[in-house]
Parts: sequence; C-alpha cells; structure tokens
Amino acid sequence: MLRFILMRLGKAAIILIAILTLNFFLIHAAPGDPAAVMAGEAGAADAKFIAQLREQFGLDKPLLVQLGIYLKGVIQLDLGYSYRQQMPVADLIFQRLPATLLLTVSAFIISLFLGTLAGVLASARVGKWSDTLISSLALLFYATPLFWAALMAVLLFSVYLNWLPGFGYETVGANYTGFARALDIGKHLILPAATLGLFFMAVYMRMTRASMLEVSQLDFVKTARAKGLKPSIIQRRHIFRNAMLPVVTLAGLQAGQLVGGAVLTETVFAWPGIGRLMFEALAQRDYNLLLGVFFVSAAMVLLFNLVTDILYRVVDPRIRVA
Amino acid sequence: MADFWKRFSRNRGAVIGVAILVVVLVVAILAPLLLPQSPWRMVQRPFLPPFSMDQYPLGTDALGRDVLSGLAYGAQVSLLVGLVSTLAALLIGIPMGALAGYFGGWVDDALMRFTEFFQTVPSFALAIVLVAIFQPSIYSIIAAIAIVSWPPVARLVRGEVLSLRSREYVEAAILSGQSNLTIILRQVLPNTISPIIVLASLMVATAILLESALSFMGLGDPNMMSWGYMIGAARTVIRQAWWLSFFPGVAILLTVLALNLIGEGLNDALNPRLARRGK
Amino acid sequence: MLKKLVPFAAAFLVSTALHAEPVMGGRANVVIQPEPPSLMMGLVQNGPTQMVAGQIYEGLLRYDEKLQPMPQLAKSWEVSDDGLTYTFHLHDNVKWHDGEPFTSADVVFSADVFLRETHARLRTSLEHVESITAPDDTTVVFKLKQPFGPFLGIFEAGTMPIIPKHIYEGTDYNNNPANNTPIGTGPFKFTEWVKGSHILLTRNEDYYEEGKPYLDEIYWHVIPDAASRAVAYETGVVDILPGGSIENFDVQRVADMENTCITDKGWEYFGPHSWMWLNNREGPTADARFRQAVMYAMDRDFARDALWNGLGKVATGPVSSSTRFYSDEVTQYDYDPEKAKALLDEMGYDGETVRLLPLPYGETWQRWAEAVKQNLEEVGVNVEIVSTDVAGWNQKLAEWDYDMAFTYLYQYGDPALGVARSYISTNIAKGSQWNNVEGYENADVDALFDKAAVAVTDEERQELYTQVQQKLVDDVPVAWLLELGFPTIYRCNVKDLVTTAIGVNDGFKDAYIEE
Amino acid sequence: MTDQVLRVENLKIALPEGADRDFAVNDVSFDLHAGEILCIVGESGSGKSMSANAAMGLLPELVRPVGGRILFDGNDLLTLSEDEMMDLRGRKIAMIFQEPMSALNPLMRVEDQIAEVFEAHGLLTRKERKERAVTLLTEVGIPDPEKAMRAYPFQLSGGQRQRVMIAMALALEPQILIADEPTTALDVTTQAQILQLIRNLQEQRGMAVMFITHDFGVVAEIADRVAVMQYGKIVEAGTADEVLDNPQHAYTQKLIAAIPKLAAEASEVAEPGTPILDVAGLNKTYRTGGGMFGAQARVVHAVNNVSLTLAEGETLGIVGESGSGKSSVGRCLVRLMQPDSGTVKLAGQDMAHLSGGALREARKSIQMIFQDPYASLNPRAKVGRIIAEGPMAHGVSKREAYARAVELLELVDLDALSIDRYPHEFSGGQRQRIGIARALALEPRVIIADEAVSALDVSIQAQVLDLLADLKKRLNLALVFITHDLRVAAQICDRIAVMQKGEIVETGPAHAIFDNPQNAYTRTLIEAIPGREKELAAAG
Repeated sequence: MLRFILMRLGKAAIILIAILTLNFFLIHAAPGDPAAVMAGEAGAADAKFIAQLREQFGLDKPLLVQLGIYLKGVIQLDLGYSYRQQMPVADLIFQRLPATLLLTVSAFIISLFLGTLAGVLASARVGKWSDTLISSLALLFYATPLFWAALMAVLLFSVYLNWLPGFGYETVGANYTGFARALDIGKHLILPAATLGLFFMAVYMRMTRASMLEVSQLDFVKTARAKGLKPSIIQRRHIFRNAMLPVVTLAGLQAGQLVGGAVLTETVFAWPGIGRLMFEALAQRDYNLLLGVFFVSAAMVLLFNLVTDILYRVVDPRIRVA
Repeated sequence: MADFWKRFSRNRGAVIGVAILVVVLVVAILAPLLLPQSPWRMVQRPFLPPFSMDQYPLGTDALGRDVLSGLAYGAQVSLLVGLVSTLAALLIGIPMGALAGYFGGWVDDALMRFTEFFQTVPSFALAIVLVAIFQPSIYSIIAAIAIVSWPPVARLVRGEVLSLRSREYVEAAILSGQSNLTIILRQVLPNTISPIIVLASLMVATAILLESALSFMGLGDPNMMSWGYMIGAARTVIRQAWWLSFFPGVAILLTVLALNLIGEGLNDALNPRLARRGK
Repeated sequence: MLKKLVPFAAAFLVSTALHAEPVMGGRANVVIQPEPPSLMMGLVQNGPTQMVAGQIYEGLLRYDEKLQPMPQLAKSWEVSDDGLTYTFHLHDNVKWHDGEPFTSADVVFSADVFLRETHARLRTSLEHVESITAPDDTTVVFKLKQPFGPFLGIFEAGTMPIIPKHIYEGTDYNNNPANNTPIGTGPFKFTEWVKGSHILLTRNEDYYEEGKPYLDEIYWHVIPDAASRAVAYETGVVDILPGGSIENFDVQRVADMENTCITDKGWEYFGPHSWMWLNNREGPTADARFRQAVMYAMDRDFARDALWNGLGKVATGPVSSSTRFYSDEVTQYDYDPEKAKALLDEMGYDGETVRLLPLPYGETWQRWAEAVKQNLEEVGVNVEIVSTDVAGWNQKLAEWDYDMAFTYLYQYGDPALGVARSYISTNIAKGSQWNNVEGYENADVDALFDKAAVAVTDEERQELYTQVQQKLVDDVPVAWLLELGFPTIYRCNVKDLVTTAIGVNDGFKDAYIEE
Repeated sequence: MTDQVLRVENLKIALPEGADRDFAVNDVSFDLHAGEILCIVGESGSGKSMSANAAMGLLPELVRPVGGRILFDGNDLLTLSEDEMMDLRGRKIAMIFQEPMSALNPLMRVEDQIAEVFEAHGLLTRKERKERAVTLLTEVGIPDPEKAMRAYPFQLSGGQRQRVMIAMALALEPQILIADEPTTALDVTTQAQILQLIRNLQEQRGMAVMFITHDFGVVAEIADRVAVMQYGKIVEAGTADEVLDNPQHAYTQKLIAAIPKLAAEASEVAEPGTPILDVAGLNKTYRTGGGMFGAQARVVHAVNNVSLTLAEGETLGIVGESGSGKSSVGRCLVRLMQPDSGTVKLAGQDMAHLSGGALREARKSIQMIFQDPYASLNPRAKVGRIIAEGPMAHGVSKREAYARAVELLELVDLDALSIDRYPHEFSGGQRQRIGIARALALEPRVIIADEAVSALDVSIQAQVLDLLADLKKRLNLALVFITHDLRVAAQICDRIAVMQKGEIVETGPAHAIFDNPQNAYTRTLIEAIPGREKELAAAG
C-alpha cells in the first residue's frame, strides 16, 4: 500500500510539472504582460518605466530561463512572488483557500448526502410518482445554468425576500468575532453553497438511482432474496454498497475540483476564493499567481484521485489484490 | 430504424425534448424573418418592463434593445456553438480514443496520460484561461469548449474500442487480412456509434451551458448576441430589471433540458440493455 | 431617464449648502477599489494608491476646484517674472510620521533623485527643470530651462509626493522594507493593512495644521465586487463610495437613498476625458471625413443619459471644460446620422469593417461600445467589436493594432500636461498607450502646442490653445466622447469631503462627520 | 409416492408484451417428492427456469403467473404475501444459481453472507452463526474452511463459490432445494464434484431437489425423475431411466439423439495425409499487473512447449478445461497472439515469424471459426459484406466477392438472399453457419474452430457439427477443433490432444484416448463426463 502511494505520488509530481510547463507557455502566449498591465494602472508610463518593471519581475530573461527559474522554485515548494499584489503567491493562495474550501466542501457534502439519499429513495420507488418527481427535479437542476440559478436565488432570497445576504463572505466591517462571526459567515454561505450543490446533487441523484437499479438486477441480489432477507436489508447491505462504487468515483472527481471548480459561483456571489483569485490573476497577467492557482488546483485533483483510489481499495476488496 | 423510433417515442420525456428543441431550432432559423431588426438595435427606452408594450413583449434592456429579439438571435449562437464545439470535440476525442483502445500498449499509455493532463486542470478554469488568452471570439470559444470536452469522448471511445477490439468479429477481420485502418473504420467505430451519439447529445447541452457561462463571465464573442451574454449584461442591473436575466436563463434551461431528455431517450432507444426499468 | 435625475440636482444643492462648525472625531468607512498594489506613492501612482496614500503623503501644493494652487507643505511660493524661477517656502514645524523632522532636503531628494527614477509622468515635466536646490531648511528653488506654463500644476500629492529622504536615500527603492509601512507627512498615519480586507489609517496627532484633521480614523474597505459595494453602502457598512466604486447602473438607485449626497466634483485636476482612438494611419479611419462621420453618427447624449446617469458633459474637443484654457469656440458635432452618411458617401466608404476595441473596465464601457457600434452600423459603417482584457487592450494599443479604441485619460489641469501628449507628432512611438497613439501628424498643431507650453502669460496661452482646439476639432484625430462625471456618493452628514480638484484623494484632511 | 412436498398444478406464466410467445410456462403440472431429484430439462427458452423461479417467488419483473397453483405445505405459493414468502425462502425452499461468479455479493466476506441466512430468519446468536458457517463449509467440502470464511468471493474458484452457494442454501435445512443450472458454468471435473456433492447432501438430508438443466449428461448423472420441457410445456415426464432409455416424445428423442456419443469410432483415416501444419516448441506467457510503476507482475504460462502436427484432411481436437491454454494455442496458430517462442509451420512457412503483407498472405490459408455466434459477426454489417470483406481485402473485385459469398451461403445451407440481411435477423445456429462461410471465403487449407459449437443448444450443435464434418470432406480441409466438451471431441475428431496448465499431457487417436487413456488427468476428465457411466452401461 505504501509502495503504491509513493508510486502514485511520484507520478503525480511528474504530471504536475508537465501541467505547469504547459500552462507556463500558454499564459505567456497571452497578449500583454504584468508590467504593461501595471503601467496601465499607473495611468501613465514610458518605456523606461515598463522596462524597469520587467527587469524587476525577471521578465526580461529568455522564456526558457524564466521557466527554469520558476520550476526550480516550485520544486523547492516556492511558488514565487505575485507581481501585482507584492506578496508571496503561497500566502495569497492560503489566504483565499479557506473561503473556497468552506464553500465547496459544504456544497460537496450537502450534494453528496442529499443526492445519494434522493437517488436511493427514487430507486426504491421506481416508476411511482415520487420517483418521477425526484427524477424530474434532478433533471431540472441538472439543466439549470449554475450562474443563472445563483442570480435567481439572489433575486428571490436576497432582493425580494431579504432573508439572506446575496453577496460576499461576511458582513463587511461588522467585525464580528467568535460565534457571531461563524453565524454571519454561515448566513452568507447558504445561497452559494446551495446553488453550487444543486447541480451536483442532481448528478449524484441520477447516478445513484441508475446504479441502484442496475445493481438490483444482479444475480447476488437474487441470492439475497432467496435467503429470505428483508427488502430493506437487501437494499442497504447488498444493493447500496455495490451501487456506491461508481458514486465514489464521481465523488472523487468532484472532490478534486473543490479548489478550482467554483469560479462561477464565486463570481456571482463575490465570494473571495481561489476562483476569483485566478480570474484576477489572469486579467492582470500575474503569471506566478495564476500558475500557483493552477498548481494548487491540479495538486488537489491528483491528491483526490489518489484518495479515491485508496478509498476504492478499502470499499472494494477485489482491487486490494489485483 | 422504425424500431428505434418506436423505442424512442415510448419515452415521453424524449418526445417533449424533441418538441422543445424543434421550437428552438425553428426560432433560430427563422429569427431573421420573424424579427428582421438587429437584436443590437436600440429600439425603445431602456429598461422597458415586459408585457407593457405589445411590440416588445419581453421588454428592453439597459440600452433599450428588444429582449425577445435577443432571445431569438441568441438561439442561433447557442445552438451553433453547442453543435460545432461538440463536433470538434468528437473530432479530437474519437481518433484519440480509437487509437488508444485499438493499439493499446505504449500508444494507449501516452494518449491516456495526455488525456489525463486535460482532466487535471479544472475544466471551466481551463476554458476561461484559453478564451482569455486567445481573446474572446466565436472561434476561441468553440476551440476552448472543444478542448475541455474531448477527454470524456476519448475515454468513452477507448473503453468501447478496447472491448470491441477483442470481439471475435474484429479478430475475424484481422484474420481476413484487412488493414488496421479498415478495421477501425469499418468494424470497430460503427459499433461505438450508439454511446457516442448519446454522449454527443449530452455534450451539446454541456457546451451550451459552457458557452453561456463564458459569456456570463464577459468572455463571449462581443459581436454575437448570446443568452449567456444577456444574463451577464443583466447581472449588474438585476435589481432594476429582473426580466433581463430571467428570460434568457429560461431559454438556456429549456434547451439544455430538451437535449438531456433527448439524450436519455436516445440512450433508451440505442442501448436497450441499459434501458431503465419500469417500461 | 432624464426625469428620474431630478433628485440629483437636489442632492447637489444640499452638498454645497450650510457650513457649520467642524466636529472632531469619528471614523470614515470608505470603499477602495481595486485593492492598491502598494501604498508607497513614490513607487506606485495608480488610482487606489493615490486615494489612500493621498492622506499619508503630501505634495507642496494642492488645488481648488478652479485649479488654483493652495498651500500644503509649502505655505507660500513666488514665481520670477521671466517664469524661470519658482521658490517655495515650506512649513517649518512638519514632522514625518516616524518623528523625524521634514526639511527642504526631503523635497530635493524626492523631486530630483527618487521620483526622477520612479515616476514616469513627473519625469517628463521635470525635463524642463534645470536645477532643484535648497538654500535653507525651509526653502526650495526650482530653476527652469525655459518658461513652462503648467509648472505650478505639478505639485499635488499624486504628481510629486514628497517622500522621506532619511528612509530611502541610498537604498534599493523597490525592495525597501519600509514600503510596507509608508511614512509620510500627511494628516493620517498608516496603521494596518489586512490584505483582501481593509486598510486602516489613523489621525496624525502631530499634524502641522492646527486642529486638523477632524476624523479619528479612516477605514478603507476592500470589496472586490461592484454589487457588493453597493450593498455595503445600502446596509450602512460604508459611508463613502468614491467615483467608480459601483456600477453606473446602480448609481441612480443608491443616490435615491435617504441621507445620501452625490457629487461629481473633485475630479477637476484629472478632468477624465473619454474618446475613441481612431487609427489615422490606415483603413477608413485614415480619412478625416470618415472620422467626422463617426462624430456625427454617435448619439453621445444618449450614452451620457443611459450609461452615465446623465453625469458628465458631451466633450466638444480635446480639452476638458474643467481644464485650463478650454474653449468652446469650435465646430460642434451634434448627433446627425444624415450628415454622417453624406460624409461617408463623399469619401466613398466601401464597407470595410473597422475593428472597435472597448475599454475593458466593466459593463458600462462594454455597453457603450455596443451602442457606438450600433450608431455606426446605422449610418452604414461595418463594425466588429474586438473583445480583449486589460493586458490585451494595452498591447493592442501600444502596437497600434486597432481601428477604433475607447479610452479615457486624465488632463492634469493643463493642456501641456494632459492634452498635448495625445496629439503632437513627436509623441508618436510604439509601446505606450499614453502618447499620440492615433498617429496624427500636423506641424501646425505641433508648433502651437510647443509655443503654448512655454508662453509666459495666460492670455497668450489661451489664444494659442483656442487655435489648436479649433484645428483639432476640424481634423478629428480622435473621436471625443464625454467629459466623464465620476460621482462620489456619501452620507450627507459627511462634510467637506470634496473641496479640492482631486476630491477624495486628499479630501480627508478637511472632512468631518456631523452628528 | 404420495409424499410430495411441492405440487405444481396447471401453472401458467405470462411473458410481457412483445416477447416471442405469450406464455413462458403454459399449463405445466408436476410433483416434487421428498428425497428425490427431479430434473427439469430443456433447451434455452423452454421455460424451465421460469417454473423454478415461480416456486421461489423470484420471477423477473413483468413476468407473472396468470394461472394454476404451486402447493407447498398446504399453501398456494402464488397467493402468499411477500412477507410469507420471505419467511419460506431460505428456510423451507432454498435455491442455487448458474453463475457462481455473480451470485455472491463481491463486497462481503463469505462468513457474513452465510451468517446472513440465519440473520434473515432471526436465528442463532452472532457467534453461533459463525460456528455454523464453518460447519457448513466443512460439510460442502471446502478446504480450509476457517480461511474461506474470511475470504471475499473473488478469492475463491468457481467450484468453491458454488460450494459456498450450496452451503448457504443448506444452512437452514430446507425441504426443497432448487438448483438452476448449477454446474453449467463449471469445468467438467468440477461439475462432477458438485453433482456428487448435491447427490450426497440430498441423500443425507432427504431433501427434495428440483434440478434445472439443459444437459442430458447431467440428467443421467443425477436425476431420479425427469420432466422435459419445450416451448413452455412439459412434453414428457417419467423416471430417469424411462425417459433416457426409452423416450416417447419425438422432441425428447431428437434431443437425445443429438447428444454426441462418447464411443469414438475408430477413425478410418488409414494413412495420415501429408502434414500441413507443424507446430514445434510453442510458448506463451502472460504477465498480469506490473507495468512501469506497478507491483510484482504475475506470470502465467499459458502455452508451455506445445508441439503438434496436423495432416491434410485431418481433424485434431484440442481439449482441456478452462485455463488449460487450449484457446491460446489456437490463437497462436493464427497469430492473433504472438507466441514467445516456437514455430508454426503452415505448409512449410513459419507463421510465427511473419509480419505485414507476408502474414496477411499466409493467413489466407488458415482461418478461424469462433465460439460466440453473437460476438463473431459485426452487427452493423450485412452478411454479404461480412463474407466478402476478406477476399476484397486481398484484391478480389467486389462483384466477384459477393458472387462467391452467395455460393458460400448456399454451401452452408443458407438462403442466397441472406447477403442483404443483418446478423441479428438470424438464429444462433444460422449465425454460426455465416461464420463458417466467412472462414471459407478465403479458401483456407486449415480451419481453427475455437469452441465453435459450445454456445449452441444441443440440437443445433449436432447440425453444425454435421455441416463441419461434411465440409471438411468436401473441401479436404484440415481442422483444429478446440473444445472443452469431450463428447463433441469424440464425435468429430480423428486425433485428440489433451491440455492441462498449458501443456499437452496426452495425444493420440480419438478412440484410443477415450478407450484407453494413458494419462491420469485424461482419465479424470473422461470419468467426469456426465452421463458416461449410464451410456457405457447402456452400451455394455
């Protein structure tokens, strides 16, 4: 097992370096550079000023040398310095990470829990009106553009009903502490987490339902029935556990997107997370910062792929040996 | 074929889906006839609420442009982007998956590592970066959507080809002296068509969602009136004018819903072994 | 739309009426957008830096709404009759925030050494300066090579911030750790900066002007989303929304709130002037008739009313009406599509598509580009909007890769500082978007600008600038749009916030909050 | 015999709309007595499994009984509530299934799956359940039951899994055991063991067993009484001896006649023809797992130093159980698999070391017939194309190739019009004929038939075997016939090679192998053939 994990980590490191290299060239292919953007913000600049900035940022060196310097830093776990924010990239990312994780993890847990639950319920009542209702709702959520659902939620719950705050992470300047702050953040969290979770809930529901139905056709379920087991036990012990395998895979995939998958939601709800950081870094051609965000989100994907595989080995005995 | 239609039409959802899609298609095609004025034309006072003037039943936007006309022309863009980008993704994904699955070994390894690459970067983030880097235009948007959506195609085709590869009729074709290319094109790929069609119908839906999300982020083609653009432009005025974001959202929702229903219907009709119970 | 703007007028009245006795104490909650990259104004002079650091650092002078100089670090000044020698007498009881005394040596170091290296805009103006000397601790003398009309206009904090010599002399300016804890002479001291959240400035107890400032602290809120900023004001989290903080579409609604005042004053020094660069080198835009047609085709009143809440003015030419030496004795281009079509016919426009670059600064500009595109298409010009982000826009302009491109630039109070740069042929060079980007070449115009800059009397300068404005307006090197009105929105009990030509940027010195 | 425990009266089971007939089971009646094994035998689709499932109350959805009664303990099982049925299942009536691979929950340990039976009926404590499970596993003859308890199903062999299934079925000492083709998926030796086990347990406990099978050999081994089903009806019933020895109904007669006879006639091939295929020292190993980063690879020696010869006009049988490497040999011969070493000389040319065009050319002479009539024809190609493709790939014009395809179809007794139809329009036997026509299209000299009749019902099997024998004679083909079914081998082969674990353990003329096997494994194999003893007895 340890050997397996080490192998996978080694592989992940190679993929990460490759991704960074690819993205490095991609980003440098974009028009403009951070010096020009910052000069633009200054409202006036001459060639000397821009040249100064470029020298300061090391952008005057040949591209391959820049790549070498960057990768050397990454290998030493140094993600470099943000040009625009004048801060180490790692600090910036870690500042934003909690907000993103709070949002995505809560959406993830809600959607996984409710989605599977709904899927199990629907599969147990297949063909009945409650199944039709759940399935139709899931399809509806599945087809709804996330950002639009978010806007409509803001319109309804924030603008018209005024129940929940529609923007931001916490009440700005309120300076709550302790429990009051947690409550405040919690209130801000509801709408974004719900809209983000809605889509995945639909995905999990559909997958769980389909998987439950498929597994319930398998021979061992018939064996279980032949034993005289109660349907509820068959459902739980035989069908559900086997039906969860593909859901685990999907959950692993989604968990990998926890860092980078919420750009839209963060934009609509002005949630100060990694997604927005990426968008800002992109607009400002803040190369190091953008690569840093990619690094962290890709690392997250790889990490969760690994976690999923390990989890799979725990859940499915067949893989442990093969 | 008749059998296919029979099975397809047995799925009530799929029939509804086709009906909706046909309406959207007709609107998209006939938009220039029904609403000859450019959707960009400022025709009335800004922020005219819906249902207040017969001529502009869905009201006007921040510049006094007709929302209904925007919806009609937006259908063109959404469908165009959805179809073309899906096609492009298929053109990348099918050969990739076919080669990987058919030849196996290091070819498979190399191609699948390459595919993994694209799946490791969150796809929407990658799409944003691609469009931003190559500057928003209909071409860069289609390219970006295709680039982020081909990996599932490659994986699906690879899986199918891998299982078909060891089918006896493929081995028979090898024995009968057919070339690899002939075998891939004539024996293998035609039998992967059903799942590809199903996946493709869902991909069109996803592509429409992606396009609208990109437009919403301000990364749409500025010369094309698209639904995502309309919602994005309406976001800042959502408090003054709910209808500006509401109607295009409903349009996207219905179209995507229709495509998903059709996809399910196709799945039931083309892959009977996976058909849902309870029919 | 116009009718709805009436409450605005009332708001303007309120803001200028009633001057009561200032009240001590209180905190100002202000929005800052975007988060400044640094508060060291000697190194960074972008908008948000100027706004926050303008309370920390000071220049020798400040300017009133008519752009007349007022004392700041310099309590008085005189100009020699030949216009070549400027002598400034400094306050003698000024201390840096770290307690060190402020002297004329700081001024000489700032202007002659530090800013010459770091401040691109000032560097250009300082080319006219022969020497900067400090005869004694409270006197600084600038000697010019030849007369330079706008010279007295370059001493505000954003243009020539005075920075502490004892901290920066002999150091690597960019990497000086003191950059994170800026030390100035201004009415407020830097206290705390939590990135992504807020910047806190507190009252400078040792400020040299007796009794000032009135506020205890200024709390700058970093709120990265425009809609959230509007909400923050509505919910009372912030009390002051500097110009550009919220989307234009929200201005109306926010301004309609109770106890809310709005002003578009405080931008006179900058005179933000918007226009479309028209590429004079190639394509249809190389033809003056085409450029005139563009002027006639645009419905600029509509743009102002629909997009800018009716604030600002339709620009009549290259010089903003708030800038010195403005003249309205020029050809007027009213919205007249027929005239535009006639001009296009006359030049034989063949339908060649022109590429239009919107300014990538948010929704308003995007909509504006769409409106202009529509205006132009209605007179038969084919327009393709080329979408791009800030970096791409910068690059395209700097590389002259465009046909038409939105922009707005500051005028800094004087045509020699902020206007001539966009039209004189010596200023044509790739790589910058602040020079003569359109590629307009006219020897007469060059000569007039040159003469006007060094003319000694204002009358002489006015005469020359009027001529140059007339010539330019006839040639239409660029398509002028609006003198932008950036509304500052604030609670009406915040008094004396906007009293100078740079408004909020140095406004907290005099501001107080009425009970 | 009045002690019947189960009585089926006029059972009628309806199929859903659109099926090929209205009733899966139509007016079927039979009794099951205590202490007897009743075999219900029939070909696929005869309705035999449906009757069994109906007794368990485990009919597939949409298939429902519409008439008759199933009496057990004085109750009509068809009218019992689901709760009442639940109580009966496992306790009074137990069932085992065909596929031991899929009939066990892959995620549960064996002990938990057995314990579950007690749990379902609220019996015993947790600890007692474990103890009983060990006892049961011992009883069904699993080696090292303690270890097997902790195992997951995938860690057991097919036979062991079927034993676990039996252990579970017997846990509560039911009165009736329903066995639905329980040995069909097993190798012949394992099948013999399982049949023996069922017989023993049945005798010890005096259970009634309803045994569903398609294989008359199995019937001969195990049945006390037999009911033969066709198209949902019982066409004949009686004691095993009556039915097997003296079938009355034409269908039964036909079925029994179709069973390949074990007694291989001493082949008349007087002198062996010229050798056409000469295989020497063939080796092939598989590595599973491993790869660049993987763990220790497992090496399987699939083909171990195999040498064979095949003369013109001769039929060589390669027989063996699953995993013996017989299919790998076949695939190496046609180079669908690259052997690690050895030579495959086809008319003097070494197939094992050809590549590209030369290999394509050489393959014209050696073609293959495949096992699965459904997987061996491209479902999206018309029959004409399927047959003509080979010649066309070798440069024959389309017109000519199609004309030849028509001839070939006629040769295999199919309608010439078939060329314009798709494979799914044909039955399994017809498809296999198309496969044969395809193999013949390139005019090969050697044909490898890999389990070519294994998937067919016995009556169809006989027809295809006849066709092959006929074609072989007419076209002077040499045939390599790979099969697990010794009866089939006995019928068609001139010589037989027996394989075990990748090696050929014995080769010889067919009659010699059957009458006088030299190798111990060969003997085991032959003795395990179901129905052999009865057949020998009948013959003797």
